[in-house]
Amino acid sequence: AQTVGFSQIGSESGWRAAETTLTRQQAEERGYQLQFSDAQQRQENQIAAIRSFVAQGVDAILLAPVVATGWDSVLEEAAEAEIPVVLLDRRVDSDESLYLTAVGSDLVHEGEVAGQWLVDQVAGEECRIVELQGTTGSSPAIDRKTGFETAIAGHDNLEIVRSQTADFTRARGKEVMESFLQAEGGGADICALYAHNDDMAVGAIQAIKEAGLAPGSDILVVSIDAVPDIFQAIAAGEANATVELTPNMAGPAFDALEAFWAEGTMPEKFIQTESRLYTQADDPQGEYDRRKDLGY
Amino acid sequence: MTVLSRIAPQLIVLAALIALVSVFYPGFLSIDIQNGRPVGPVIDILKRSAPVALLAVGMTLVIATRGIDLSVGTIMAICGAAAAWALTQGLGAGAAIALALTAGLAAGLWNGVLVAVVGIQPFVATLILMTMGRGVAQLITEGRILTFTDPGFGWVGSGVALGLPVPVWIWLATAIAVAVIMRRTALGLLVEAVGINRRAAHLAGVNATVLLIAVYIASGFCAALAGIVVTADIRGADANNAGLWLELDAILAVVIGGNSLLGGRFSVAASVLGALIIQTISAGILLAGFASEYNLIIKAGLVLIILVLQSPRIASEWRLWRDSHRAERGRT
Amino acid sequence: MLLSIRSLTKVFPGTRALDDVDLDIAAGEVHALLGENGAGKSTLIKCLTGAYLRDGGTITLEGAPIDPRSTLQAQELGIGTVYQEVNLLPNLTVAQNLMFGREPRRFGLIDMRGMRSQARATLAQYGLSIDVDRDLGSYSVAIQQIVAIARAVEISGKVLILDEPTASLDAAEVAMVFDVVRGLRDRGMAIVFVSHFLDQVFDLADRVTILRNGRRVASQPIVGLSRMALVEQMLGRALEEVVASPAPEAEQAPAMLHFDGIGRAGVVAPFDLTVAAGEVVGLAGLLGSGRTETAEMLFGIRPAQTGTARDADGPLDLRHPRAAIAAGFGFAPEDRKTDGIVADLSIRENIILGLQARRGWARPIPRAEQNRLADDYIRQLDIRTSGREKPIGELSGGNQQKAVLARWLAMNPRFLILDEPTRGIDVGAHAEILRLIRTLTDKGLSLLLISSELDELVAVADRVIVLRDRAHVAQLTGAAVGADAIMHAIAGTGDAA
Amino acid sequence: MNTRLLPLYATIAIFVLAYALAYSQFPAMLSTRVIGNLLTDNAYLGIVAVGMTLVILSGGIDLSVGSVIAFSGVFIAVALRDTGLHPLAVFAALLLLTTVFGAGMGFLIDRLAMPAFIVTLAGMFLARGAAYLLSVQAVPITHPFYKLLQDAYWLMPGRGRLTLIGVLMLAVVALGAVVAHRTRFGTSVYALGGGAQTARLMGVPQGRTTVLVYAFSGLMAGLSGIVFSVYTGSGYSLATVGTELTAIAAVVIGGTLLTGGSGTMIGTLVGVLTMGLIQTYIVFDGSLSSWWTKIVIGLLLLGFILLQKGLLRLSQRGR
Ligand SMILES: Nc1ncnc2c1ncn2[C@@H]1O[C@H](COP(=O)(O)OP(=O)(O)OP(=O)(O)O)[C@@H](O)[C@H]1O
Ligand SMILES: Nc1ncnc2c1ncn2[C@@H]1O[C@H](COP(=O)(O)OP(=O)(O)OP(=O)(O)O)[C@@H](O)[C@H]1O
Ligand SMILES: [Mg+2]
Ligand SMILES: [Mg+2]
Repeated sequence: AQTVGFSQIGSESGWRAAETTLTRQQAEERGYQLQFSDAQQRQENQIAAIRSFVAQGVDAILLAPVVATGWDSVLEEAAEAEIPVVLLDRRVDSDESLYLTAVGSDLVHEGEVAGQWLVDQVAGEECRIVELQGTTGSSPAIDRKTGFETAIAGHDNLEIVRSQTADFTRARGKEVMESFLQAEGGGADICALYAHNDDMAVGAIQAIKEAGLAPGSDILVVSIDAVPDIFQAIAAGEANATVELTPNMAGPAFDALEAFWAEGTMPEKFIQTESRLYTQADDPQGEYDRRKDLGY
Repeated sequence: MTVLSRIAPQLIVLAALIALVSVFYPGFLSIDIQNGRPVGPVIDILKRSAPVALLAVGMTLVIATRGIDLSVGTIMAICGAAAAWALTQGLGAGAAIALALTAGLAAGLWNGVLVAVVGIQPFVATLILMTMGRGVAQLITEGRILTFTDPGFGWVGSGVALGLPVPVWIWLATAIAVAVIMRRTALGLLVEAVGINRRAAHLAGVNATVLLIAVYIASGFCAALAGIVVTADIRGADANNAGLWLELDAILAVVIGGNSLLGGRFSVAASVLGALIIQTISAGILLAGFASEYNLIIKAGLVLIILVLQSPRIASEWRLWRDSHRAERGRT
Repeated sequence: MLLSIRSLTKVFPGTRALDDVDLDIAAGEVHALLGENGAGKSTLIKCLTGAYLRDGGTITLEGAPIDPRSTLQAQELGIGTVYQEVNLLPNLTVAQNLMFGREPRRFGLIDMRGMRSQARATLAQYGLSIDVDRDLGSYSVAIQQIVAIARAVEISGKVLILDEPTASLDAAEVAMVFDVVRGLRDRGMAIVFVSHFLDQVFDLADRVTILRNGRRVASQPIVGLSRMALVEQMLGRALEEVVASPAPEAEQAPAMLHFDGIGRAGVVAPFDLTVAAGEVVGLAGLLGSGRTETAEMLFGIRPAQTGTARDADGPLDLRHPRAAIAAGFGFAPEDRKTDGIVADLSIRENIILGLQARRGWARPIPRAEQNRLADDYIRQLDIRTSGREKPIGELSGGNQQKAVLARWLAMNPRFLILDEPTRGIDVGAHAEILRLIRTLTDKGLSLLLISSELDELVAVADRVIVLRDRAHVAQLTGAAVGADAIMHAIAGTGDAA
Repeated sequence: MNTRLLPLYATIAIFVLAYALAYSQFPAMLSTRVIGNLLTDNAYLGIVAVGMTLVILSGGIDLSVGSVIAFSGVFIAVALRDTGLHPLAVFAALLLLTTVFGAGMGFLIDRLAMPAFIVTLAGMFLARGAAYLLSVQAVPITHPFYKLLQDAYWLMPGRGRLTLIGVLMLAVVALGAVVAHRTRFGTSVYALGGGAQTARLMGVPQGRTTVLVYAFSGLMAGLSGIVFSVYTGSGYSLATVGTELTAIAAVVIGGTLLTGGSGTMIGTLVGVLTMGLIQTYIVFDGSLSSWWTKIVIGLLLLGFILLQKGLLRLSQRGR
């Protein structure tokens, strides 16, 4: 059987746990032996892990990079040892020749989808938006912000009035949202919330409810990831839309690897997964049921 | 009277901060009544202080024994996970809380035994649980955010009782209970003796081992309460993020409360005020609407200023200056 | 004058520790600084050497005003000091402690071998041949003290200050230290010497200055001064000395405690001991002979591995201090700084600490009761303080010792172990404490008294046990208890039974 | 001599034992590749741990180092991107900056008698905050000189690489050992750790020593930042979160007492390698889930410390 090393960022969110679970499942189904390494959010651990994979002589390496920069020399080492590397869900700024392919979604595009939805939804009406950012400095936070801003640029009726980091977490999402509500006339002046991930949105929804407002109608809620809990909120009418980031990055990655092993086929350098928009019209309860056992 | 003079510096700092934040956000002190519950930035601060204030209460005791507990943030995560697990298993809110508290006590016992019996330095002993505990918490939640809907348990985090959010009552009650127990019994004295000179206290017949274990258990218990509050607040246990880096805020609160990291004399009230000060800074940053990149620098700057002003050296310089001033006035 | 001090003043909150003190020290003299506990001797020395910043006054050295603001500066001026508590670093080696700041260097780096040999050579002058590469902390207080003295001697070019340097040395070491000091005097150095041992003062000093309550009372040559006059000037009153009165040939009281074959491998060889109610058993021996170890074993600090302890009611559990305390034992340790005081707590809290620990945390001693106890002992032991709430760490050394003693007396034990209880205590208080011991033993308290001062042993002990090389080698009883007899037994020359 | 070095011997013995156990399970552990990796991957940690050792020996602690490493990376990357300076000039400026930063913290600790824990905690917030201000995004370093540094290695037999930064780390440890054990400054550091008040009475220049200790730690953190930027070829403000705790753990495993005054530099090196060994072992095993990874790391740490304590006790009883 083939041995595949997988260097995962960590287990900081439900989404990432699901990605790990699905990768394990995929490997098992295809009869690979998966060498799993959790880097606990640290690039240095990921680099060390890849080096160890090389020393062990694995047949391929999956890498979910914690940050885009700084992979050149370790990827070169892997290339020298002729081990194909596939990037999962985030991309790197190294030369394309250093990896086989990258599987992931376009983070900027996700933000655009969310922004576009809001533009369509308010249809020209005035809308003051508050934004919950991800961890300061992380690439999803930066890209999703950029994408969203691109989408609403040129629509003068839409304006981001407050934007703060809530570290991608539920608890901070709730706390920061509370202060937004406070600062914006008890929430009366806010028309929509854009959160860089669903977890922060779920926390914020609770804050909105506790402030005596109705999330989903008084304040529109749009976020990204499509984790099970947001579908429950959408089903309950408390959230309006989410953009999917599929945790099944390993499937396409393994497909590409198989083709490469078998015939040496070089896949495309970027295999983009779909960034699908889900709204209240898309059977949220059904989506929830389909996802709830995927390890989110 | 003596208590008041002990916590006077913290009260002054708090007042100054409130004034500062009010400059950036004029409505800071306003309180409205909505749906029969008071809302306003001050109420929010009182409520949001709960985790750090609770941790600071336990941390004060640990630091009084010349120890430190880095694992409290992790213990919060474990206890939150345990409670959420109990709720998803269909147990009631009471059972969930009991389970969480038990987990906190057990974690504290683990720390206490490592420190007091095995003799590992507190920083290292609790560092071990700090790394390990998050794994334990995630083992319980299997890496996902365990959500629940139990309204009774949720009330603990976001309910209102007698006009104030429930978490406020929880930290107030804990702080008062601990302070009273420490001062109305001989525990406070014995804890301080162990913190200042463990060997001398041991030779005088103080059961230092048991006391040390007890303070870590108390810290674990406080952390469990904090874990319950945050879990109930978001109605979900987030094993990876609950209480992350909160131990540092708790230690900061204890020090801003004027307690020495070298052990000995302590004041629970001052530590809790320290927690309020930290939360006021955080809330002030949010309300003032600075960009996220500035959060850390502003916090660091304010904390440094506060600590410099409170430094014993500055205090003695100030006293010297005042005395000489008085003497001069007396002469004229 | 080599060193002159004018109008030195130092104020602590609530205490005027030094009040307008003048002091002149000539080259080539040993100047004794005397006074009761808390008179201000140590404070004067610390102000002089920059450890404290003085509040007023001037200091001149060889005619030039000096203002040392740290001990380092004082050292650079040629003033070497041994402070009252042994102030060396237990975590450094003996050689490092001794040579600190003067290490021989090669190519800018410390020359380890040179440092070692220099250290050995220095210590040899004091008759000490120990492994200089071991941590200082692994040696006894006495050895640490000699190292401290040797260090101060080496770094002092002009002035050497010794604050109670001999408190835990025995006669032979003291003689050796004095030889070195006399040699320095003859080479024209000025030496300041603080001690509560008047014999040593008469032996060594040329002039004395007496402090009382932070003021200078007198400064005079020692020749022609009587012991009585000196004491009167110190105390401001006459002293009734406790005369050595060998206990009345004991009307053999029944034994209260039996220790059978009690011992610990590598620490103390097994021995038997019985103690009767009201009896004072003295423990004599050279440095490192195992006296402290014996005490620590009996009190369960390093519990015995062999043998049993029992009283009339059956066996006693002495596996740790709490158990020993429960059995009615008490132990006032030798090293008050690390084992005795809880520095930041008040005198009151230090005194009631043991009592409170025995009662348990849930039954606090009422505040009024605490105050009464503290005030009682402050009065009885004459602890000099501005109040019972003063942190004990701010007391003078001798007064700290008294407070630790008070802690144990307050617990009312039946068997009290005192390890060098009068170390650093002034003559007045010394007499008070010996008298107190008498009254207590009359009421049935048994004592195990460890002391390097043979006179003290002779004065109060009913029986003296002599240790050598961690084994009990002799026992003197009744009339046989005498300084000479003990000395012989210690040296192994006499034919004591 | 013997008794002082016991903790070091215990540390080495445990490391060798652990390596042997790992080797018996995964023979590849003894390849030059793994050994080379062990040095390279832990170079930045080893360097920062040298500074941390000195700080801990003096009885203090420096929580700011992780943030300072991150700041250094961002500083270098931004400077190289926005100015035409040569990397060596940037390095010099950076080292000066971090040294002064450390000295400033030391100054506060000494002059204001504030606990090191808190001052350096504020320093930790400050350094990371400053990194954010320079650049929130990760900045790649493309200067050709960096390529040179990264490719500077000696290929050992068995294709293992002995890299420049790995060798630099060993050199820094040697330098640290000389500073700690063979200079007056080093002795002063030990003296301070043994008891500040006593040290002062003995004539230790407390203020100067404290400032120098933290300045040295700042210098080492800056150097470690340079090494880290060579290692990753970029600067990122979120890098090396929590590295201060890893460094402290390494120092402690190396037999240095957190209370100060006792420990060795060589011990720290062994401690760093032990941490690296744990990481490598877990990757080689490859079967642990994210949460079991954390638990196992904690348990292994505990195991090491317990073994060390046990060995020390045994050997002390033996005498
Ligand atoms: N750090 C301090 N803070 C407050 N008071 C102090 C401090 N040090 C000394 N004192 C006070 O100053 C007075 C003089 O103390 P000092 O130590 O000089 O006495 P001493 O003559 O050396 O006594 P002893 O013979 O017991 O050593 C005492 O009343 C003591 O309580
Ligand atoms: N001359 C010496 N050479 C080597 N080690 C010594 C010497 N004297 C004492 N020690 C060590 O010091 C330790 C403590 O002995 P210590 O002097 O406290 O015994 P002691 O009989 O209680 O004497 P004292 O009460 O006078 O200090 C012992 O473990 C002993 O090994
Ligand atoms: Mg004195
Ligand atoms: Mg002794």
